[in-house]
Amino acid sequence: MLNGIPLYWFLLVSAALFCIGLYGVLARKNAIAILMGVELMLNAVNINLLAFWRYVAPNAAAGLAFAAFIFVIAAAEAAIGLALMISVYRNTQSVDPDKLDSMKL
Amino acid sequence: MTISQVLFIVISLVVLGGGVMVVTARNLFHAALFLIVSFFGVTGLYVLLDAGFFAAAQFLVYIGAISILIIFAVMLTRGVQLAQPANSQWPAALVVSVIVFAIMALMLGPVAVTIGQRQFGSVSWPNVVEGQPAPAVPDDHLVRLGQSFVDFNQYGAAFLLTAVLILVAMVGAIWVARDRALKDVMEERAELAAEEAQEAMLAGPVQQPLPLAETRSAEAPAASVAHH
Amino acid sequence: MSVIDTVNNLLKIVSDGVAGLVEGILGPGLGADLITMGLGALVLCTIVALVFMGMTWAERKVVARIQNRVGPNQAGPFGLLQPIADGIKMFTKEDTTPASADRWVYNAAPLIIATFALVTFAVFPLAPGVVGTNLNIGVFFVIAVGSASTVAILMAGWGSNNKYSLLGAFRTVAQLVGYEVPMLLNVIPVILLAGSMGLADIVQRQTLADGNPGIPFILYLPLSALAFFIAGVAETGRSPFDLLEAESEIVAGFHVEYSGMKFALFMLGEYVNTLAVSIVFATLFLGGYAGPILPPYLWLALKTAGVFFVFMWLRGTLPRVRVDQLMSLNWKVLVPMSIVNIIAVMILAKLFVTSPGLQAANGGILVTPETQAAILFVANVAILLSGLAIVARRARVLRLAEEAEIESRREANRAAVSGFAGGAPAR
Amino acid sequence: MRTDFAFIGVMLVTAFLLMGVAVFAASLLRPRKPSPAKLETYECGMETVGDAWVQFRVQYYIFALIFVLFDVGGVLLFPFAVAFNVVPLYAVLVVTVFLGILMTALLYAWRRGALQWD
Repeated sequence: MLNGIPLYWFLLVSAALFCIGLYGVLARKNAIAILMGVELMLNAVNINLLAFWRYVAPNAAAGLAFAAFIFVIAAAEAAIGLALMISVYRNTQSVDPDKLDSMKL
Repeated sequence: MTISQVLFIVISLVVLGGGVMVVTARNLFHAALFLIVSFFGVTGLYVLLDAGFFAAAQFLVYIGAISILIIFAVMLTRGVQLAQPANSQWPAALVVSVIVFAIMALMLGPVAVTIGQRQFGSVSWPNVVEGQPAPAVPDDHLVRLGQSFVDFNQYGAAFLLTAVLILVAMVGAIWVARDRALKDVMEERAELAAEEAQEAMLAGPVQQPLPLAETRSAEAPAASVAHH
Repeated sequence: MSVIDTVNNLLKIVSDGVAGLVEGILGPGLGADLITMGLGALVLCTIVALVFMGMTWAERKVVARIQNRVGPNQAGPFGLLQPIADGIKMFTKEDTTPASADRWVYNAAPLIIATFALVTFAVFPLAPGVVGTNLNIGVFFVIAVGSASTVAILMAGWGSNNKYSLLGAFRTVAQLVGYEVPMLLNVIPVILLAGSMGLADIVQRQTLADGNPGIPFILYLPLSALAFFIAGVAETGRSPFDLLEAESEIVAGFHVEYSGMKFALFMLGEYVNTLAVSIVFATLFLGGYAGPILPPYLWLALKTAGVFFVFMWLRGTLPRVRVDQLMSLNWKVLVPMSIVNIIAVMILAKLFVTSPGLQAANGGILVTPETQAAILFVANVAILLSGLAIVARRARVLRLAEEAEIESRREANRAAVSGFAGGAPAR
Repeated sequence: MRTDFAFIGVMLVTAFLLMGVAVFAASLLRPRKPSPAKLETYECGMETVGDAWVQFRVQYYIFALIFVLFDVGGVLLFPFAVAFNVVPLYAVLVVTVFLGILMTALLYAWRRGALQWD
């Protein structure tokens, strides 16, 4: 009983959130802001998974299990990505991905 | 309009508005706060989807943990106030994002559109009947989730791999973020090598000549540091 | 219905009566539900705010007694009106916002911390059937909402635009987030035994009933209870873990720049969080409202007051820990011990089952609940003692190594001095 | 499920409004005499130099990342804990292995000195 919310509402919101995240990843000048965009995209994915779990297969654990694994993946991604950025910052004093074009220090 | 629909629209506006502010804010700390607003909205969406456990987990993991990590990283890199929020290709990025959204909206939306021979939109998902309520959520869905985590016919292997992922992330992140910068390490190594070479020269007139590779490794980083 | 029943179910009768009254006036429907819920929320918030005032008085009085002082004694009998005087002062004190503050962030932080501290009270069962909402994920919800305070603290630190605030906020958050891990890990044994995350179910499991001896979980899991309590003290940032307010080191932590009502909201948040941790501890490990003779809500109040008394006791007696000790205690003692404890509880609870149904399903040895409690108690105490023994040995080894190092340095110094005396070049 | 959360939404709004009203009422009652000295950033009477940013230590980040990873690990244990009574005995082994890997991660951080605050 979702009281009149059709499935595609959730799908559209999740698609919009995904595209906002995509814009952030493509357009931002700061690597940490790019990682924020990635987090938005992962959230959009999770909304999708849970929406499909709720509407299509509430009796199966698949949607829930994948959503739970996405939490872990998001955490691992954030931890390593941000650690990389901090390391890059300490070596080059900048987190502008445009300037990170040399393989050597 | 039912109350659920009103709530959905309000929450969606919070989620999307927060998201837009995240990708446009000039101040990175504010961007991180808007990210939290967006996460909080997603919590509301999970509640509307009857996934209470995931709403609380979203709160705990994203708002209580990942956003803290992001704010710490913002503070550590000193890039809080950006001179310009976007890079030079932002119009192209905007166009790409809008096109991707248009395609997704076309495919997922309720309106059937025929382009050429193919029909897009108005997809019929299994178990989803227009105008009918969604099937009920079983009360023991969390128990089923827990069972699936330890059942190797379901997600037992994935569950254990998750732990391995956590281990790998821990090792990698600590290795990358460790206290000394790579530059300092290489500088130190170069100094040590140079000292050794000097000692070797002083120690005796005829010893083995240093291999070429080692001399180079002793010189090159020092040179690049000087260049910086 | 007898008088005793009426007294025992007082809260239930009052809340049902109010709900019925509202429905009678407005007729059943969404409006009546919303107004009933709003009234309930208002009453809950008011009660918590009143308890907060009482707590400040009790804490000052008790800590004063522990330290051989009198405590507040001017405003009213026994200083009972002191919280009201404090309130008036907070309301009428000038509230300065530093000119360089990030205004929105600065003003939102105290509101957020106080709001989310109050929200946790929606899920605490106060008496049978009297609960804001009986969530099936109760204890997980409480821990999750409790983590919102870290964000508010970072906002306060950043919004004040003050070096001390920001540094204090960073320290506080590094401490708070660390202690969330043992908190999470130590409710898991309770959930394993109760089979549910709902707080009402957990209380039910500790209530005396047919086939249920009503043993509180602290007797099953003393180690979990101890670790949870230590983590709770650290989570609420109270002495001896009050590094965030170490006024001798970082002026006053993240809320240096706050004054007047906004400062009062931070205080409210801190005390309400303490109250919440006390109630959670009383519910998870002491049996919540379960108890003989007295009415249930009185039992919960007594148990919560007892836990809060231990909080005050610690504050009155223990010195503040060092920041490195704080981190070591968490990551090197509490977390490993909790993980070992979870494994032990899982294995023992699977091997020694209390219901024939479970035995038929999964095997294991059928024992009475008392025996199961005794087995788990012994295992918990064994883990605790062996953990403490390891810690003590490690500490001794470290101390000996340090002493040896000092001794050898002294030796080297002596050698160097005598070397100079002899005229030989020292290297 | 969703109706269970309705009260939490109401509680959130009520608590927020109540706190907002308290701050607003105080703003009506209290005196307001700003002066340049009052609006300065508090720094024990020193003139503030620069902004609030100081060089933070990487140690803060490392503690936060260890916390994040353990946090998500702990969250995954909750569904299992709820299902504990209905899972077979070997499930305990699976979760023991899971916790063992988490413990290895902790030991790695320990050996690398990442848990040392100095």
